[in-house]
Amino acid sequence: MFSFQPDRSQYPDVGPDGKFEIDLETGKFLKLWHGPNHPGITGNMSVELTVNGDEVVEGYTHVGYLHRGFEKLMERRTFIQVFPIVCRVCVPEPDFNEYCYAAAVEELAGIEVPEEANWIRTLILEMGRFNSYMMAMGGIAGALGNGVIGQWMTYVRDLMLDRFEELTGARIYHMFILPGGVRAGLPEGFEARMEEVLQTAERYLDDVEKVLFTNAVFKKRTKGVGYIDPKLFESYGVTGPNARAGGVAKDVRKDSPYLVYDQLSFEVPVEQDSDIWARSIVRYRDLRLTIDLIRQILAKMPKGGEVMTSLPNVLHWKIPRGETYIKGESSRGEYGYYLVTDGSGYPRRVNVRGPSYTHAMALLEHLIPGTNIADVAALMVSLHTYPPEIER
Amino acid sequence: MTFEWIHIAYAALTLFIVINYGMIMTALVRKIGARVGGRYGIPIWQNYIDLAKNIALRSKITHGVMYYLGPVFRLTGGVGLLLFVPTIYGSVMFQNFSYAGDLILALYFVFFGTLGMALGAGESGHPHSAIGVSRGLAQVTAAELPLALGVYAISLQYQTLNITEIVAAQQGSIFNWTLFTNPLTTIAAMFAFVGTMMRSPFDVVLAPQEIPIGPPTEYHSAYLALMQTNRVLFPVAKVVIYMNLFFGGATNWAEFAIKVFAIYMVSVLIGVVYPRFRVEQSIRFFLKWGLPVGILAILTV
Amino acid sequence: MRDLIEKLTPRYTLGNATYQRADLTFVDVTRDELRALLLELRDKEGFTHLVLLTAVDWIEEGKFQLTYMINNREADQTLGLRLYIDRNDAEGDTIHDIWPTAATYQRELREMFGIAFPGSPRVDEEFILEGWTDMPPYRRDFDTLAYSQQTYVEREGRETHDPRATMKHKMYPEG
Amino acid sequence: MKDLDKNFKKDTETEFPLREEMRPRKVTTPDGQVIDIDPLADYFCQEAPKVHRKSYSAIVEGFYNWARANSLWILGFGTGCGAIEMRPLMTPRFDAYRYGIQWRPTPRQANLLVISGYLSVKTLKRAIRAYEQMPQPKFVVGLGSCTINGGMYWDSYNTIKKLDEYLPVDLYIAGCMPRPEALLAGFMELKKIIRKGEAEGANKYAENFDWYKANQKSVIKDWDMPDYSW
Repeated sequence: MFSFQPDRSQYPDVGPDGKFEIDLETGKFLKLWHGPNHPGITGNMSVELTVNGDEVVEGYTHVGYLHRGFEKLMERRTFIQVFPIVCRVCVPEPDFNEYCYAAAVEELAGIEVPEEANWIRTLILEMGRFNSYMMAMGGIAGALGNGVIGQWMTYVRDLMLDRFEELTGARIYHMFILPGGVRAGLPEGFEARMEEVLQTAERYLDDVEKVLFTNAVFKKRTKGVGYIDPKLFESYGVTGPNARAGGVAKDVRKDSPYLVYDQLSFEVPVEQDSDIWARSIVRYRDLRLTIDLIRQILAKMPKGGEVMTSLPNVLHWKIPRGETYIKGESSRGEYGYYLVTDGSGYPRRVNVRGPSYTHAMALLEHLIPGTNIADVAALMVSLHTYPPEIER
Repeated sequence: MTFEWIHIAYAALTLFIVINYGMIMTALVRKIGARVGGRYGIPIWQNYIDLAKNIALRSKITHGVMYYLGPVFRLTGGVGLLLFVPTIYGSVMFQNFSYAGDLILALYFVFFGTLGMALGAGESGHPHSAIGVSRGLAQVTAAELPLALGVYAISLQYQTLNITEIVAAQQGSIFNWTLFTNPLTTIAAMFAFVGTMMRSPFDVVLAPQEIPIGPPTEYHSAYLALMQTNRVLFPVAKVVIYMNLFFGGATNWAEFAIKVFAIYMVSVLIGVVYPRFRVEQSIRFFLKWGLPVGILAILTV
Repeated sequence: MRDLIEKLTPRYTLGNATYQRADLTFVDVTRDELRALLLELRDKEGFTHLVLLTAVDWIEEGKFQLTYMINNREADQTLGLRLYIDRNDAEGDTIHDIWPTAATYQRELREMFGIAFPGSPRVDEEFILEGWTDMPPYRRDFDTLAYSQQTYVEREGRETHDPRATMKHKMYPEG
Repeated sequence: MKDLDKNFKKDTETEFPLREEMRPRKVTTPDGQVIDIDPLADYFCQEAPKVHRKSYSAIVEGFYNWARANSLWILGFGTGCGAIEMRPLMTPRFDAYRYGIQWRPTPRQANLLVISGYLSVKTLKRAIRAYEQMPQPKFVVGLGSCTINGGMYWDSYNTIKKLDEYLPVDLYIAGCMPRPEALLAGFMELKKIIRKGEAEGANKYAENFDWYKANQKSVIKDWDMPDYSW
């Protein structure tokens, strides 16, 4: 009898556990590497895919292309010498490293930070979050083939980098938050110029909403794709926007307020669908929230006071034995520093807990089987992973 | 039509004009795309420099005979398409080798380049090429269906398979264009047009974020130069067909330039703000929207 | 937090608790009880989120300290479980079936500290380093500068100043 | 900064075993034939690179060099943190497309390899392969202090300290990280070098092939690819 079903005898067999028995030499599978030299990969990492037709049956993340051995290098440096290299752990949002490291050192050494410095730190972190989300918005549109959003977003990010430059003197690596406070206060007229940038950003974001979030093709490509079961959030350590897209309002800023977040009023945006669409829209709304937070901070913060406490002689600075863990809500999820000191002038151990560590490894490997080759890039970008914080 | 040797010189001249026009136009289109993103864009003569650069590269590698022939076939498709279609209506010089049944041959040439490329890229042995080829063939087949139906409807409408006669029937007033006399056919064919221009949302074949960059992954130096030439020639040749069939043809080069640019911009304007479909989504799209419109066009003729 | 530790103390041998902050506590545990303790904390006490798993090399004492940091979001409490294992014959128990992400941490510890985790998936595969034949680099006795000098060619003309001597010279030129 | 451990000796004895998929083996093809496969010999081309002479005519070579200089296709391979400043180059503020600079996703179509920052050993291996796959003439730009002398990572065990030991570098752009303006200035400088006909890195690589390979192999312990992969 004639059947519309294709002849499946040439197709690979499914094993008893519902998975394929992958034997490349049968010729039924193809090994396909995404990365490290691949435009669809977020940074220098690679995903090793085994595909059967257009379907991906297995995927493994490979990292280590960016490994510099930071945690080892920090053990060789005195506490103040660590400070210039910490920010280089994560490129698109370096300030979290500075804050977490500085806060950990301050806690173990018992240093008090002036109130205004805390406000400026919060401002810097929100500005960094703004930049990081801008990259993510451009990335998710770019992964689905819409390059123009990336152009706009990078332009706005450039404007924000100008404000960073005005405040800190550097575009990417600011080295601004150091143990004891921040390097300087706000320059004259900073608020007005910042407001200009924020307004431009809002204008562009309105356009993005029109072009991206009402677009039928975008909806079709993202809705229902890359679904993460909210039950898996705890076991896979999902935090940040990825969890908020699945209805769990996990946000360190709210759950365990640090710096001055308890003095700011905000609601964490939450979506329910837990697919690529929900993760994109959560980022978009979070970006709006960040703009609002920057305004609040600039309006509420004290100005003109002390921003730096005097440190002990940093050449002979010894911190007694102890350990601590400092966390904060980065644009990708919970970012943390685990610092162990042993009474000498050097840290005994610094461990960086980047949110991508769980998102890009175990979670991505769990999500990839069963997706289409075309969706892998979008899936990865929607998880918003940065490889340097996985391997340091 | 009697054949004269001078036709070959005339055809070469057409080819020369169209290639140069294509070079400038595609650069202009890229500039427009850049302006949407807020950039200044490439210099208008960048395509020439890229071409010269690619020819100037010193080392070439090959993967076999078909790998050589792929770009050649592709270019043949473009040149053949152009040469068997009257470029300028009513001009002896730019009539090319148009003859009684040229519409069928044109349809064949539209597909010819893709097939040749598939063979060549397949031999390059890169998985991205192979995936790109299978995607490309599947999508082009689905996308060309409405065009085939549209062409059928047109030949029913004008009772001819000769493009020159079809153009002749559309002369006189703008309302004689197929666009107005038979809008359904035009819509059906425009589905095919947008679908085969390799721009978003139907550019999953090239998709740099997934299979960088599809079939031409392994092509470089002079092979790439050949393909670049085709990339500026083939779209223009294809647009010429659409222009002749649906938009009243062109009677002089100025009209040609404006019409080709306008029709080309249809796919560009759609492409610049749309993400791309997955391959099965785009096939479904053509079967769901393009095909019924095409069938309807035939029924209503 | 003190309540929780006191509640657990009769059933588990918990040593040496450090109350670092109101929301951060460290406590020593033993290897035999680790698994039961983690399961109880996860299922009954709401510590459902594995924040990190890492090691500290106490080379002077001949021990590795494994830190399992778990977090209870509702109560806003973070608990660090310290487990000391022997440095020479370093071996830990895998917890990848409790938290699948732990497999990644264990792969890293295997590679960077040389701590074995029998049974953990893909634990012996290369994770970050490629073609590494030396001792695991995060161990304290691995000297990264010496390794670097012996492996990589350096550009001539690089000057390294000892910060102490330089600062002393700058601030007190007379000595 | 901690002192150097004088007693530390690097392990130079242990050889890294050849990866399993690279070992010679017997394979049964889908149609039942049994064949021997030696991946290193069968999957790759073994030929060494050739020195490609310039054009005989100086005018033609001059024209070619002008075309090469004005059509720089960069391989989109972000090897390190410098990649983040490459992105603004493609976008409205800096727009390098104005100068004929474009990004290509595949090494076959690129002729400028930008090493954007430090190279870990694992990435160095990929960068070498990408470089060798590019068609001649090809150019390398080292970006950031870390490609020049190690920069911030001068004492790291996993990053190379001097890029021109491993790949022929035409130009360095200093800074940590260099700003987009610096990158643009660097590319302009590279254009001048190319137009003068001095950017012959690929030929230098072919001439000193053994030296480069020896350097590369002294760093990459698991050398499981052919000497010249293209």
